[in-house]
Amino acid sequence: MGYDPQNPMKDRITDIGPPHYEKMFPQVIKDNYGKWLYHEIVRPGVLKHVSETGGECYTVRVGSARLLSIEFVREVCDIADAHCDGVVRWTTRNNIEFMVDSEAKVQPLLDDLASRGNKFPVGGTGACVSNVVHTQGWIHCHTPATDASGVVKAVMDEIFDHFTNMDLPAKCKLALACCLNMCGAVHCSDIAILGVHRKPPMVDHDAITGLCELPLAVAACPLGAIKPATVTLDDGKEIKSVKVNADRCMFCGNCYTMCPAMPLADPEGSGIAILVGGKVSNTRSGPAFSKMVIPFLPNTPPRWPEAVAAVKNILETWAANARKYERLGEWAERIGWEKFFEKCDIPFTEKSIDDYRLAYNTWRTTTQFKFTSHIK
Amino acid sequence: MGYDPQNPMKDRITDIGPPHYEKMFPQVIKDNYGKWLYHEIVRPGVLKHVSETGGECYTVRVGSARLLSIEFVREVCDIADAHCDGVVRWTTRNNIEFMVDSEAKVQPLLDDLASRGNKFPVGGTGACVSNVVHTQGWIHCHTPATDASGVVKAVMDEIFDHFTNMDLPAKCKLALACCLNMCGAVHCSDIAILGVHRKPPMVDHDAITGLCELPLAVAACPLGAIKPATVTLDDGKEIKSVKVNADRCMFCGNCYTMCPAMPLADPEGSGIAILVGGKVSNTRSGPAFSKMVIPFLPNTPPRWPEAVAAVKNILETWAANARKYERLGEWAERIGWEKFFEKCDIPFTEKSIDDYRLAYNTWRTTTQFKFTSHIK
Amino acid sequence: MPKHDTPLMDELEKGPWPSFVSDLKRQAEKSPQCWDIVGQMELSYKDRMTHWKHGGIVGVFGYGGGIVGRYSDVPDKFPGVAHFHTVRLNQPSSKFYRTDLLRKLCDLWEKRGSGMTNLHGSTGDLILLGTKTEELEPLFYELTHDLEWDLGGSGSNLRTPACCIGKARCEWACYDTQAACYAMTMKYQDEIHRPAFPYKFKFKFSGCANDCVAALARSDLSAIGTWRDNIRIDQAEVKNYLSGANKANGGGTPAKGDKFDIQKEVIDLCPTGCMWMEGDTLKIDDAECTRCMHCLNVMPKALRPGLDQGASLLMGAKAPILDGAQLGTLIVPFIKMDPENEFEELVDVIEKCWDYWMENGKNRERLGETIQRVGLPTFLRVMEIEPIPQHVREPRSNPYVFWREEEVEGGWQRDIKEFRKKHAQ
Amino acid sequence: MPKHDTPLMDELEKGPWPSFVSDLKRQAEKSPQCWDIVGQMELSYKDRMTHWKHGGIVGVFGYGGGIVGRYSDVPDKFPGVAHFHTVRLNQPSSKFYRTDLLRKLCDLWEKRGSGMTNLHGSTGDLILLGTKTEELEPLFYELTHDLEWDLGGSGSNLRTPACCIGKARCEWACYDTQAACYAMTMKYQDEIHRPAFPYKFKFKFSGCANDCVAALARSDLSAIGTWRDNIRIDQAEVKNYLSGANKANGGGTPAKGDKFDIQKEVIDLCPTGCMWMEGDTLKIDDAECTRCMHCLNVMPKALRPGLDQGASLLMGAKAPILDGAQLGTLIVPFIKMDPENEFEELVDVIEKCWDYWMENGKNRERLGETIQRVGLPTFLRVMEIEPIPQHVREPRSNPYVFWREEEVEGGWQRDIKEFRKKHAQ
Ligand code: SRM
Ligand code: SRM
Ligand code: SRM
Ligand code: SRM
Ligand code: SF4
Ligand code: SF4
Ligand code: SF4
Ligand code: SF4
Ligand code: SF4
Ligand code: SF4
Ligand code: SF4
Ligand code: SF4
Repeated sequence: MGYDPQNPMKDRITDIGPPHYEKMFPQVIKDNYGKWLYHEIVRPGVLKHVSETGGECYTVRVGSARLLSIEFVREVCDIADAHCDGVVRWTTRNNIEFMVDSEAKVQPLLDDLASRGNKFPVGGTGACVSNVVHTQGWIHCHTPATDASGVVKAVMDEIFDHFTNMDLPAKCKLALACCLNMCGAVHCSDIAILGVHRKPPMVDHDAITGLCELPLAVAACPLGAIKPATVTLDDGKEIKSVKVNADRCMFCGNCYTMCPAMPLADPEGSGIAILVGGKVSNTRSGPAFSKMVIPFLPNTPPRWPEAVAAVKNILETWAANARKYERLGEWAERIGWEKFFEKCDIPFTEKSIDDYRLAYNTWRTTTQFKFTSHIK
Repeated sequence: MGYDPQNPMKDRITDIGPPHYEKMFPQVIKDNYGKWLYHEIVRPGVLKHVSETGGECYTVRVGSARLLSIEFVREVCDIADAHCDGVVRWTTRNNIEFMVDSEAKVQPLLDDLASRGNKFPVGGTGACVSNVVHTQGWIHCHTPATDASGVVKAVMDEIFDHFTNMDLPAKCKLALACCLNMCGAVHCSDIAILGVHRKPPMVDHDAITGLCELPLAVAACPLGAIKPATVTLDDGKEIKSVKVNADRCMFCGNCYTMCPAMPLADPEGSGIAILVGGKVSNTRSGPAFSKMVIPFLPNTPPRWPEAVAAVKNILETWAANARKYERLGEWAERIGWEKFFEKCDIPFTEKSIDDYRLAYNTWRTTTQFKFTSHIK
Repeated sequence: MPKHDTPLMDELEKGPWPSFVSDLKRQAEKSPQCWDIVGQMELSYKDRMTHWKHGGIVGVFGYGGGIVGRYSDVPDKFPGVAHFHTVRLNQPSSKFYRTDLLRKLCDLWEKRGSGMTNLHGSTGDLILLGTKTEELEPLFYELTHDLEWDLGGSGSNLRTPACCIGKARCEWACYDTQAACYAMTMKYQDEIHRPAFPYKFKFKFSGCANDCVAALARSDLSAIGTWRDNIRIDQAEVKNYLSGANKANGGGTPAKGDKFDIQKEVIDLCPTGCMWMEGDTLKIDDAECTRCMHCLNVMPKALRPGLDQGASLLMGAKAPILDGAQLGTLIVPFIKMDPENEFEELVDVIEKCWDYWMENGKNRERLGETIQRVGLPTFLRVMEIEPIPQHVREPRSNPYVFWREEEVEGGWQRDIKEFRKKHAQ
Repeated sequence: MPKHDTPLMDELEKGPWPSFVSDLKRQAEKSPQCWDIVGQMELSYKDRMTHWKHGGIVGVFGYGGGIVGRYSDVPDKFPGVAHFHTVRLNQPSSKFYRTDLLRKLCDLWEKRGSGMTNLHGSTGDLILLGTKTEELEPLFYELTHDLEWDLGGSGSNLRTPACCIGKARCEWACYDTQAACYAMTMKYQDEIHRPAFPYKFKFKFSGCANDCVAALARSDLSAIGTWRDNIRIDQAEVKNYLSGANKANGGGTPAKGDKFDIQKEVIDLCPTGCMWMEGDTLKIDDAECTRCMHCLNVMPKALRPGLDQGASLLMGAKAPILDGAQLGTLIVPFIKMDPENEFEELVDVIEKCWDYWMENGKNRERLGETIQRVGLPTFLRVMEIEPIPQHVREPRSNPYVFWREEEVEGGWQRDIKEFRKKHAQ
């Protein structure tokens, strides 16, 4: 019984997968599986689903920091036990959903949640800002150009009211990724916060021999900026290493992913870019990539005021100007990106002009444009 | 006086440019230059321009074969002398315009033109098929994959009524280019006829030494399909030449442009592709490239029935289905290209799927599509 | 481990949004290594840099995925996080949990790890954040034996599939996303746990075109529910919207104007313009509808998906490293998704695709990059899928067609000497 | 030269469209070499192949352009076209001709060439089609001396600029296209006649966004007229459209429905949605207008371009060889086009661009390809043009930004040993 370090393969169980989802369902979900007729959002954070059986499911959605302790999870379990017959779920954007099977159970649940300080903010439904899909940052990853949890906390504190009130033209999906690997849906978000490097990798010649296969490091660079090189170490030893042609580097970090002896991160060099106007759903205009509108903001922990202000500004400007159901990118497309920059009062820089592989498709090849303050 | 072959540089005049345009103007144009107020199309082929001076200019536009003899040009001059105070002009699409300064002069001019057989078809204004912008073909060029003048004649004979009647939803601009060099605006036309090769170049080893610089021939190929090679001629002599990796060839013909010893053209291999939906004007939707909807039709002189039928079919289907002012590409975009293929009853082939440099941008990255007969 | 002085971290305890710092501190009372998490984060906040080293390869015997190795680059200062590996667990489809199971998991992680988690990772795994190498095997043993739960994917593996809530609580699911997600997770346990691919591969399942699991943006294969017959219209409920008895968008977009205007809010926003009113009857020309979901979203009580349901399969979505981001490309416009036959049609597509990609994909080349490299026509050919216009947004505009020799009358072999007889040099 | 038997050619004498074959035969009565043109064409129609050889380099002394060499590959059969070179002439701007000049040209070409022409070539030159090498110098002499007319461009030269009819007979011209075309043609005679570029270069001038010389599709530099104030509205004429007194589109699109519907035909088709009716008054929010010309085209009597006129400059359009076709990219959104100052602003842009391209363009690289290779940001920098959002349709979506060292605080030089002090390996 129990794990035996002397005999690790004894009784080994593998490939059993996750617990079966059906075993996890509350009764109201089991009874009405596939039978739902329609839903309503009775107030921000509270959904009502009605089934053809007459069954009803009320869902209370609460924001979560995603970086959760087991103490916190136990508290969630306590709540679910008290109100939801011992079931809780997480959404695809890291919110927590408590479900009850009658309207009468909603208010007690809300009261309980409200009684627990700021831990369970009810919201995140309908035309609000979503919780931020985000990544590890300085809490767990080796390649970040910025933190994740801290930036998200700073941003959400500032725009909190748009999480708890459905006062926007449409849903606004926020995401953060701490490096260009973009773990998350940053590349297709209404507003995305992206960690970016701006200094080419250093080469740790002393360590490279043991750490990397040089041909892989060389091949890692999509722009051929890395070449094999022979270098002389402090102790006079000649070794094979690599050198970086800094002028060709676009700071993608792929070399570091392949070779730990080539770190990029830097307190001044690394920071945040803001991308906007992406979308995943196929509604109306179809899925779209986020576009880079602010190429760089500094890392200013603990509260990242520049990034926070940038997100808030864009969010509020969109909210004040867009039409009903118009996602941020749909708005920008309708008014034209020159108007977007003007209305948001964001300085335009050459960095927003694509010069990568499919760049030509983004250049303006028509005389159709609007006169804005950009044209002197 | 006169050219002296013994002394070619004597009295040489160079760099004097064209005759000054102002010297070419008729009086009504001179008087109203920059003062025009509005125009009307009083009937197909007849424009009326009204100036703020009260001046009026009536223009009669006639189709032309573009390949013109001086006998024909002299006949044009006769007409211009008789009716237009000795001035005539050509349009940017190779039509001829006769201008008169009063309504009274229009009918006599029209009568004169009509009396000259089929040489002066009046039309080409407003919502009609344009004259075909075209190229040299077998009359003068060395790289064509099809003829120009003959195909144009065959097509225009068939859709002639749409040149003389404004019975289309909008303008329909036709173009033909006899090879991928695309001399003309084939790449941005409502309907384009394009000569295409489908066999890789032969290498004329016997001739290549004198005719080409081998490194240029090798460099000519955008896909690296041409490599230096040493070959043995019939007489046993070893020479440096090139060889072609046929599987990588996309038949662009650039190698032949750079090296006359690498001909591509072939009676079966070469033929015609049809591209549609391009446009140059910035009206409404802005300029757009033509898209390849029929990748190949055979060369069948003298009347190219396949190509003629294809053009006519697309033209008529568009005419029957589009909205007022809707150019062909605007129509196809609105209904979706799957519907275009279905409505025109054109078989879709993989050849219409882009796999070149910016291909990804043309693939469908949404679930939005229409169910057509293509989906079984 | 002692508490560190963390003025920067402490700042993040303020404000209305839940504070991960407060949460970390709360856990630290029970799991003292958490003080070192806070401490090292504080140092990162001061240095404006991560203090984690490039991950080493750690794992459990027989598995090539599921654990992400992680070591501190300041282990002397923060020994509690010297090792700080992540454990990824296959989450139950659509992430419902009974509390008894969750509590067991908490107990396990209290014993074997830092006590910190992510519910959930961006891919969908339940993530246990931070443990030592020596804890991995015991943890795995207890996880499988006591919780009957398994690890997720990492490395060049199939990653844990994910799905939207679908039929469990949504009226729009056009197929059973949980069933599909679970079936594929179980069928491909081997691919999840043992690296056999050129690079990672991700499945995601959304029940309709709203795509609530963002599949189209971030999965090598996404299945998005759709239908091929007509939208079901309840004209009585349409009238209730017109009268204001029903709230537009289920009440989800109250901000801009409250009086419902069906022309502005629905008909004008339909991307295909295929809707119109005849009196107070709503008409849809379904042949023109692209099932974008907008009208159903705005009038959930009146409009429902058709009954002939299935899914569209799109392939190749991925983040931008290195060729730029890709959205999924539509490969199979419509496929039946039948739990009864164990998703046979889907499985066929998956395996054909894998066979090709495993043979032809380069090292660290995602499926989408392979498709871009060989070209969509070639990919369709190997997938034995007939090319149809639905595969493209628009036909090609460049004229650079790759003809194959067998397609060209007379083949490619020609005799230059014959040619020269007719064409003098 | 004898008449050949040409059954295939003869087919093309039928039908309503003017027949080039009949025309060739007519000319052949006077210029017997034309029988050989028809004869060789007949052979091409039989062989389904061209019978022209790759053009050799021929020309007139001191010029590196204007003549395109051409030789038959069946000269024995058709000696009349053994040599068959093309002569390109600079056309007068917008192609008005006095008949006396044209007749002189006909006489010259009767004497010195085949008697066949193209009025005009696709670039815009007047083309004399087919003559012998030995005729070139005399022809050039007589052309310059007797007709005061010069050759056009070919090869890696500036090509003969072209323009729309503009102010000569169009109400919409926002600058003087003829003047601009002529001025540039004269200013750059040297560039037209002597190859000094990496590859060909084309100018085209359109007076408004209708772009009647198709500049945007096929010129390395296009100037398209536009305005920066408000569309002039004559409300009385608007009412005449509403009443049917004025014909929509000047009567040019009668086919589909004759009753004018301003909402459908104008307001709904405005790409920016910036028009609306207030009663029978038409309103335009000009700040949102992108001057696409649609509404002016439909209501020419009521709407006119604003008065603060100039042009947009777009660069880099070209045919697909080899990277794929390009449309012009907007480089200078608005520039004054002033004949009084000899188009100074335009000339500045042209010469800055040439300086850069001549230095940096590769052999046979069109400007558009150079811009693609170095990137639009770099091109704008060398052009000393401030990057503005008007340069793009949309901002980049990939995150691959090239920062320059001077833009990054602290520069790029870092000491790995310092780094290691804080971050253990
Ligand atoms: C719970 C969740 C599914 C899950 O399996 O967890 C979910 C649930 C619902 N979604 Fe969603 N969506 C969920 C993530 C998404 C995502 C994915 C994402 O955010 O990463 C998307 C695509 C995002 C994008 O387009 O960028 C998404 C796009 C939509 C849309 C389309 C909105 C649009 O117009 O573009 C709708 C329709 C609507 O709200 O009108 C929708 C509608 C709905 C409905 C109304 C479906 C229903 O009838 O039950 C649910 C409540 C919506 C609400 O909260 O306003 N859901 N929904 C996800 C909640 C995430 C969260 O905690 O915030
Ligand atoms: C004569 C000519 C200019 C010249 O310098 O020679 C010319 C003359 C006029 N054009 Fe044009 N266009 C001329 C080539 C073009 C071209 C270039 C081409 O065809 O290669 C274009 C752009 C083609 C494209 O978009 O693909 C062109 C796009 C237009 C448009 C835009 C139509 C649209 O909705 O897209 C208009 C506006 C209209 O007709 O409503 C226009 C309007 C006009 C007007 C009404 C301008 C005016 O007020 O005088 C003239 C008579 C139009 C008619 O015939 O219907 N013209 N026009 C050219 C006649 C060519 C021919 O012989 O057929
Ligand atoms: C944990 C997680 C972020 C999070 O906080 O949620 C994550 C963390 C890492 N990702 Fe990721 N990725 C995570 C979801 C994603 C996603 C989102 C998704 O799956 O929906 C993406 C974008 C979608 C995609 O796959 O393209 C993503 C795209 C990447 C990439 C770029 C891959 C590409 O082809 O472009 C890399 C780089 C690599 O593979 O070397 C990467 C690599 C990494 C590594 C392993 C770092 C590395 O360079 O080796 C990170 C380990 C961090 C750590 O120490 O904990 N991660 N990664 C997510 C996995 C949790 C889970 O299993 O649920
Ligand atoms: C005569 C003309 C076609 C016509 O029948 O009208 C023509 C004829 C030739 N063109 Fe052209 N081009 C002609 C206008 C064009 C245009 C249209 C335009 O200028 O508006 C284009 C597309 C626009 C552009 O420049 O991109 C054009 C794009 C080409 C190309 C491809 C260039 C590219 O960068 O993609 C080539 C190939 C080359 O330069 O080697 C080419 C090459 C040629 C050559 C010289 C053949 C060759 O491979 O060397 C042809 C000589 C034919 C002959 O023997 O008469 N021709 N060529 C046009 C010039 C007449 C004139 O001066 O008015
Ligand atoms: S986005 Fe980059 S830094 Fe952040 S978790 Fe993913 S790989 Fe790590
Ligand atoms: S960061 Fe990217 S571009 Fe720069 S050297 Fe490394 S791999 Fe190359
Ligand atoms: S399109 Fe090709 S074949 Fe035709 S004239 Fe131009 S270069 Fe010659
Ligand atoms: S035709 Fe084009 S692709 Fe083929 S060998 Fe010649 S240059 Fe290369
Ligand atoms: S994707 Fe569709 S079926 Fe799935 S939860 Fe979202 S709205 Fe419902
Ligand atoms: S689903 Fe979309 S396309 Fe279909 S009718 Fe509704 S709004 Fe129109
Ligand atoms: S481009 Fe504009 S100004 Fe020039 S002729 Fe055409 S409509 Fe008139
Ligand atoms: S010119 Fe075009 S954009 Fe401007 S008001 Fe008229 S139709 Fe609208």
